[in-house]
Amino acid sequence: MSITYLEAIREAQAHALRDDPRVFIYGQDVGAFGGAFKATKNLQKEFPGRVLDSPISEDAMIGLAVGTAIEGMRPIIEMQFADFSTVAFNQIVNQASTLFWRTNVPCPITVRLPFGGTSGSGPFHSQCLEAIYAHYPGLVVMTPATVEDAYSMLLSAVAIDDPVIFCEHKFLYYHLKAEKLPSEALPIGKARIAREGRDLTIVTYSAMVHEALAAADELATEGWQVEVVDLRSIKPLDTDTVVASVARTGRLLCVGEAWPWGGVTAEVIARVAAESYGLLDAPPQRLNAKDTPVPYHPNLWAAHRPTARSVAAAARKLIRF
Amino acid sequence: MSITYLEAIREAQAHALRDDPRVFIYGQDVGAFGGAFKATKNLQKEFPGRVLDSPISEDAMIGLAVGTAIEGMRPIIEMQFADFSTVAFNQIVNQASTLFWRTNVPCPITVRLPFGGTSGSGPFHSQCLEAIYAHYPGLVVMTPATVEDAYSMLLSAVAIDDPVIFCEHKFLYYHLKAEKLPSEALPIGKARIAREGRDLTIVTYSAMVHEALAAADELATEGWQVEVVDLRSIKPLDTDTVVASVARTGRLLCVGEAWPWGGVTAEVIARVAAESYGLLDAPPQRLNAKDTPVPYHPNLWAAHRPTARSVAAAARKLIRF
Amino acid sequence: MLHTVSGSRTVVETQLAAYRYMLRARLLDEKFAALYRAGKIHGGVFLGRGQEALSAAIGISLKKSDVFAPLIRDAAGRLAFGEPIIDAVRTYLGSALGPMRGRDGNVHRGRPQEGYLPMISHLGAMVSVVNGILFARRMKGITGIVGAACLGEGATSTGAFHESLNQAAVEKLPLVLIVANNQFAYSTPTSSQFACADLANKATGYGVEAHALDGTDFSDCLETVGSAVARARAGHGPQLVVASLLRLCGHGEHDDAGYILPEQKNSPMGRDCLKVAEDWLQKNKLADPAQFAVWRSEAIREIEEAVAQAQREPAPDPYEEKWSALSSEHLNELRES
Amino acid sequence: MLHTVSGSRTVVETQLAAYRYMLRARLLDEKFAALYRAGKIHGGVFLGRGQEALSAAIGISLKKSDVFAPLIRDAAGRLAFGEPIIDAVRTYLGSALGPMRGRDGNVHRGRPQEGYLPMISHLGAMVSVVNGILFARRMKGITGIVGAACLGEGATSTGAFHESLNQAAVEKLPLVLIVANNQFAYSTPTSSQFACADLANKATGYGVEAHALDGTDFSDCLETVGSAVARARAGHGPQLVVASLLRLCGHGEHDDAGYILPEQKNSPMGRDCLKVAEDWLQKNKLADPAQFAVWRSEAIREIEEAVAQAQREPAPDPYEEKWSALSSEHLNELRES
Ligand SMILES: Cc1ncc(C[n+]2csc(CCOP(=O)(O)OP(=O)(O)O)c2C)c(N)n1
Ligand SMILES: Cc1ncc(C[n+]2csc(CCOP(=O)(O)OP(=O)(O)O)c2C)c(N)n1
Ligand SMILES: [Mg+2]
Ligand SMILES: [Mg+2]
Repeated sequence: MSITYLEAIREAQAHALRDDPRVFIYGQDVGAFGGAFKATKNLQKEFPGRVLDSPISEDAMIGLAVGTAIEGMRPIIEMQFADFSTVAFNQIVNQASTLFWRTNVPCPITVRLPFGGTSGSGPFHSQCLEAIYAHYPGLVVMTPATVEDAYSMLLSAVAIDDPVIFCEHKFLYYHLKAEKLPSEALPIGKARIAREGRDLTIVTYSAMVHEALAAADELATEGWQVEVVDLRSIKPLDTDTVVASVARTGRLLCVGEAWPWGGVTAEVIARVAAESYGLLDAPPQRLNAKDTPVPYHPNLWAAHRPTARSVAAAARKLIRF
Repeated sequence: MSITYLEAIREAQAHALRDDPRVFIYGQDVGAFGGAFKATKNLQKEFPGRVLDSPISEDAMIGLAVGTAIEGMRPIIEMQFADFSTVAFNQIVNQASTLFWRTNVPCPITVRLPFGGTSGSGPFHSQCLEAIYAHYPGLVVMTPATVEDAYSMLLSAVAIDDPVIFCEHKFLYYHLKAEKLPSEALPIGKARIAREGRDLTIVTYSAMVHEALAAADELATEGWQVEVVDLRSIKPLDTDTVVASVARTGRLLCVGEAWPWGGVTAEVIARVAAESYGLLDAPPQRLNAKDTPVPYHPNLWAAHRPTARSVAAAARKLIRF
Repeated sequence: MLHTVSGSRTVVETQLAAYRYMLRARLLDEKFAALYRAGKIHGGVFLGRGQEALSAAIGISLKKSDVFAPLIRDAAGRLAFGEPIIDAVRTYLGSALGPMRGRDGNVHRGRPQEGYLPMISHLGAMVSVVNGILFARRMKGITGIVGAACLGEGATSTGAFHESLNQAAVEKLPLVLIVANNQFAYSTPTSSQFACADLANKATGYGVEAHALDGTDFSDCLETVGSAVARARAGHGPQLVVASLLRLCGHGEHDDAGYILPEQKNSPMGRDCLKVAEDWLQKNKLADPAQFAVWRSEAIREIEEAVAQAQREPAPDPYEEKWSALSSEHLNELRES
Repeated sequence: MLHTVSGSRTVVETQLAAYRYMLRARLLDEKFAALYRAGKIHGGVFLGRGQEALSAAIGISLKKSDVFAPLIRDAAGRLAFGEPIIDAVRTYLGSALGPMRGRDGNVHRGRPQEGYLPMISHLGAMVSVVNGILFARRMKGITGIVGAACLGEGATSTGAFHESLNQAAVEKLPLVLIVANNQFAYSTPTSSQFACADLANKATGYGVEAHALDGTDFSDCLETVGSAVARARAGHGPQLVVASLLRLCGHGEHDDAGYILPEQKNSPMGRDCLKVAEDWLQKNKLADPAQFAVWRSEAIREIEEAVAQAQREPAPDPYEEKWSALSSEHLNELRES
């Protein structure tokens, strides 16, 4: 048996629906149709009355979720694409994220954002919004890179008493596979050493973990041992694991698929620079997408985002610094 | 004669309306009423038909502005408070900011965001959203700290062929005064040395420039010379001036009123760490607001944001590192 | 008519109760205005002057188990829904003991776990939250409840208004959406806000029922709001209530409202609902000036006591404050920055 | 009726022109579907099958100096508004020479400086942009123009739809908002999208004029859209046009649309407007099968030529690409990251 990243997301939702009567799913086309990506396939049939189609009203979708959370429910909201969460932005950042702090009433909602670039998706079906949400207080932002994490972190997301922005990468949906679903997982907030190495640390998350791993393979053939840290969640962000890795390697490259200004890579470097300054043998570097919308044509898209090749090039330069 | 930061904003708009027939103002209560803060006082009378009240429809306000920009107009849109721009978020980040890149048609709109904390304003009338907008490609983000910059940068904002997010700080509106309006100004994208010093560089922007200057005064009495860099615009961000300052002082403290995760302070440190690593004698540090919504009660508010006192304390610690 | 019952109260009892909430709200608002002028309140003060009849009618039509999302001009409805005066005072003064603990202030108060929602500022945003509560209760099998959400006419221009009313209609939720058309949104007249002849005309386009009423007339308010609430409770889906009235004050206490025209003030719409109610109660011999005076002084005493108490209470202490927006302790980022 | 003129064309000329746009759009769409199945198009392909009559009617009712904001199912309207086939093909294939230069693709194409707006994906978002163009032209003293914006019925649930229609109504802009109610938003039926009896009922709530039409009937489309456009042009403010029809394809070519019920397909709403138009033209002796065949092969040749040309054209070159989203060169942040 083998299970994809997307199936893991479906399974996690099935699991959550089965285990907890407070869980329900609400989103466009999530019902009988099973969602634009089929992440809720058959769930409406398996859990009648608990997987519900919404109108095309992202703002009201999140508002409704918050209301149900106040009543003790644990809604999972599927945005059809992460990009459309910009329409729900106000309800996410001002309603959901402030509720607990203002009123002491928890807001356990999970907002699933199918995000990130795929070939031919263009400027409005490819965006990486994790940094936007992480900047706001009151939100947890998860960015699973593996099938196992997609599953276990989504279960955690539903179990957590706070609003979770669950960034699931569309590029990983179909071709990332695992043998089976995990029964254990690292706690949320803990990064994972995806590959060990002693010459350079690459800190990254989500789809870029795989580009970094491929780059590490490439560099291994040149004799360099690259360590890859998968952040798993970007808020909370596991500074300790990053710093410990940098202490071992002395070199830091941060890789993100999001735009270059601010964001995860800047945050990681700012933390490392503040906390483990003496440990660095070379200036910490970043590799991000280019500072334009995500292009449609595959050639442009491949150059817009970091790839194994560009990651390897940046790593090589940094190792030789 | 003396002129406030708010009056400078009004004067800049009057100037722009006078000089350029393509300019008009659209926003809630900006007409006969002159705006919630009186930033458009008398302008409707002086420029009939060119200062127009909008319905409470932030999304449509920005959409309309983009349409007029396509037709060659240069709209100034006043958001009543920066916080309400979250409702216009989609139109700002997906419509306005992508227009030129997608179509080669420029989008010269200026979105005025009265932003930042003031006593008693609470979670929804105090937000600092500059980093949110700077993360997106296609936007220029200005954060003037002085009366002179409020004036000249707003004129530049209107003149620029791209969408400008003009972050004007409500805390500076009334009590920041200048003798007269400037006839010259630094170009957009150039930071300003607000105070020279050799022991430490504080990089900051907007209202925090004044907290930093007050902290520098305090430290001067202790014998330390603190240099204060006012970024003026955070996108583009003038890395050169920052790096040159850090080269002189060897120490960097970044101060921002926004939330701590990501944002301007992380971006500045990431740039400095990458480009002028050898120049630092101590780890670069950040001071931001706390990671919660902005509190209502003055006591909490004063502790939530950085102040001269907390800036001085952080600077002192860094100097002694 | 005096013998019809609304809930367990007779109409007369309801009217008398409503009047007293209106009066207390008016006096409470006036106290806040005075404290604001005295520099005792930071930020803004927002009054419901002229809207007390409508607001009280909403609060009084609801049961404790219902849901209520008031807006800035709903001091009367809040009291009628059961908010103690001290909650309002503590919130305005930022007391650490208030429901918002000094974190949020003035009209941004509530107790969500009691179905009483603390508004965020963004207009229209509370309606879908009410929908959510109603939706959840239906999922849990709780029936016979109603959710009331208040808006001004200006807020009907928001996308949030539209999405949430449509959502309620699609889900046939027992939502009562009350629009107080007080002729202005801040300084903006209705002519710059919408172009339909009557806001109640919007109902057909959503497939919901509509009710129009004269917001200056407290009997009409009680009757019409009461029946809208009853229709929602009986399963007839969302109800749109549109009240005509005039804001008898500035947008906030910083605003002298010079833009409100004398013609408007002198029109029937400009009547003070509190005065109208008093006249009606007197005319119908349900109360006399002496009684009004007693009620007034009782209310003033209550308010003064609450203010005195809140003023003695501790301000929130930044050193004791847990500076975290998350409920999950273990997910807080501990690093101070 | 044959002698009435619409613009400078007779009704018959208009009908014949409309039919030919419909036919070309259908064939163009089919070509895109074929290229998609052959793996030649990345991303999605979205067809207007069943909506060509409505869409062509919109394009044909507009003048070059008008404004047009089509949506995903408007290949016919785009052609009728004057889009060359090569623009569509280049955009789908990502050619560097297309109007979007490979930066954006498929249905996201247009030339804003010619009043032809390239949609962003976010539903409802283009309407206020059309408002802006109309608003600016009015400020510049340009009169007699119209702006047409297309939406699906699903998009009426967005806040953007509401804010922009209201905005147009308040400003009395010559906006024609055409809602194609094709019974589904992706897989979602209208019952989960709205609760009003008829979407045209929304008009009164905005204070705008409404028009309903049968989207399968090309004569009705031409007449009704034509008169809505004429009303807007004549200064009667925004016009809401609601067309009933059925989507005769999947949401995109990846979708088999198994959720569309046979009853729906077999109902009058499920008629193919292209077939209806052909029947009508034949019945009225305006064209015969031989003529249809000629038109068809002409269109196919044109399309094949465009595809062949675009396939020969250079793909965008990342090394030549200016990686900057700003028009102001001097404000670009030069640092590569
Ligand atoms: C989305 C949004 N935009 C702008 C504002 C600023 N604002 C606060 S109250 C107000 C006027 C509201 O008018 P109306 O809805 O008629 O209510 P009223 O004050 O008349 O009771 C405005 C524009 C806001 N709170 N939310
Ligand atoms: C704001 C927003 N939410 C979700 C989507 C995803 N989406 C694209 S098309 C579509 C269905 C649109 O249905 P309708 O408006 O009826 O148009 P149709 O496809 O039937 O022509 C959805 C949900 C989107 N594009 N924009
Ligand atoms: Mg009002
Ligand atoms: Mg549809």
